Amino acid sequence: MLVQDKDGVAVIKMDERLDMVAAPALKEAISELVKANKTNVIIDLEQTKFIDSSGCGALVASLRALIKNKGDMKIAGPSHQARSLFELTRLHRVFEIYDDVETARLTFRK
Amino acid sequence: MLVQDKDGVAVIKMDERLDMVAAPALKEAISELVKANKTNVIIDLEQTKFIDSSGCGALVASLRALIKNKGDMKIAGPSHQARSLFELTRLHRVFEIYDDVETARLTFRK
Amino acid sequence: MKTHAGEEADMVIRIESQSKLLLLRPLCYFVRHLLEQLAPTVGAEDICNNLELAFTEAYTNIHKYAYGSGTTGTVIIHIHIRPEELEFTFEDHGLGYEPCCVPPPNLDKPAEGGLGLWLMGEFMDECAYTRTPEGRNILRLIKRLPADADSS
Amino acid sequence: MKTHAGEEADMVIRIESQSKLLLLRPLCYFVRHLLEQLAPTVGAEDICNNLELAFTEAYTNIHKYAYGSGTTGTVIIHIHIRPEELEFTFEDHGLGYEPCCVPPPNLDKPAEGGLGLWLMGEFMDECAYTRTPEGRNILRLIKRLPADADSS
Ligand SMILES: Nc1ncnc2c1ncn2[C@@H]1O[C@H](COP(=O)(O)OP(=O)(O)O)[C@@H](O)[C@H]1O
Ligand SMILES: Nc1ncnc2c1ncn2[C@@H]1O[C@H](COP(=O)(O)OP(=O)(O)O)[C@@H](O)[C@H]1O
Repeated sequence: MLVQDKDGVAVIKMDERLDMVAAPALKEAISELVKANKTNVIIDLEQTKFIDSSGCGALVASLRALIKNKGDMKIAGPSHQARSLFELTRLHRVFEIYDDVETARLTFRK
Repeated sequence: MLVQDKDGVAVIKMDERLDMVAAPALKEAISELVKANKTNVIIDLEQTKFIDSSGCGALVASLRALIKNKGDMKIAGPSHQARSLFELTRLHRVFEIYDDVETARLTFRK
Repeated sequence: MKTHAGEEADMVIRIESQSKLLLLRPLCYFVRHLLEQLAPTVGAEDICNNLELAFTEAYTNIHKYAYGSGTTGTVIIHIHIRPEELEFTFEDHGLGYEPCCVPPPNLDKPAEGGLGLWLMGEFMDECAYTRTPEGRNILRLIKRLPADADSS
Repeated sequence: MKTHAGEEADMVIRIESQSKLLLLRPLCYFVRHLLEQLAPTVGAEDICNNLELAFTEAYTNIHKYAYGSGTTGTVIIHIHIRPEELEFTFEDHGLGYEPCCVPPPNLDKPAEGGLGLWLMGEFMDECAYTRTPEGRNILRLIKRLPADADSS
């Protein structure tokens, strides 16, 4: 996982799997960003081949924490597997999903 | 594995692992090329992260078959793991090794 | 059933260990690559993804719940590969629970948890949980495979 | 020894199956990702590569030779993770052999085979083969790990 700040938007680049191993680090990163008052966040899933219910849970928790702190969360570049899972669990209606980080970033500029 | 013919040189692109699962397919491809009298061959290892003794054995067998039929074999783009193994087994003195397929191809043109 | 490697694929693999988080990814990669080797019979990428997900959810739950939070214990996994179906069984000697009493998730109210059991049910053809009199908890997950086209 | 995931890593994993080629890659990926999870203690990428290679050679040999060409049988693998060392054991009930009678390869005359046992010896700190009176063949491969720097 890698957190980068660019023009006031934080981009969290996730690794190959967003599972119970990765979920705590994501939640921790979000709470650090909230503390630092950087609550506009892009979750970059371009490298992430696999996501499970622990990953979905961490994303829901992240979105909540950011919205509560007047920020927002966008998801960029989910794999076919991730998109299917978001659709099955109807999380695609909760998450804002973009094809890549650049497109997601533009939506924060508006 | 993927075999392509380009300007009279056959390029065999190997998959992620060159092990006992992949070795028979390599040997088979070489014997097909020998039959078709296409004996100038590049083994493209750019995608190959892991090679073991079965892989080394298949490469030695391939080189032999090609030389016997007035051709030659060059290896392109081996990983760090592959290079270390070639050095330990001294196969780096037997194989002609190049950084990438293009460089290997040029040596056939001479 | 003939596999990629040309071997008869009626077989069983038994894995026994501690229910540690450390093993989640190694086990899932094992299953993923096993499915890849079986791919001609297991079928499309989607089916492999779904099987991997069901496996992940089952192991994650045993890690999280079987022996109480923060404690791990023995887990025994069987993977049965049969011509017509794939079966995962997970056995622990922990607390046990009543899966039928776990309500399905309300998908209109996204929550941070509660999807695991439901996803296993979505992706597998059969999910059966039994607690034996000796206190073994056994979760069986079965996926029926498409009829073998190239049994040549 | 603390692992990546913060769990005590003194543990053993037991895998039992048929010595099929089909399992070579799934098993190797299991080991690779286990080593990755242990990486803070197992150490550099090179060590992981070498351990994976030794494991691959041992399994490949059992597949090829233990039950005679073209035949497979039971293989039992133990992976012991201890603070100071990693141990792989491979057990089969096949023909058995005399590793000491296998000559080392002549590296000046590249051949198509004969590297497997030698590579295991190069990459592991200990390789011990025993045939028990009941006809079990056990190959033990041990790699000692660098002393744990962050036992905090
Ligand atoms: N292996 C298990 N052992 C004991 N309890 C379990 C086990 N698996 C699931 N449970 C119980 O079932 C509930 C629902 O599990 P699940 O659907 O996976 O969602 P979550 O884990 O997010 O709560 C868990 O909260 C737990 O109480
Ligand atoms: N598990 C085993 N069971 C029986 N014989 C074995 C086993 N492993 C190795 N051998 C014998 O030892 C020889 C050397 O093995 P190895 O060094 O791996 O090279 P290769 O497999 O290329 O011959 C083999 O040819 C085989 O005769």
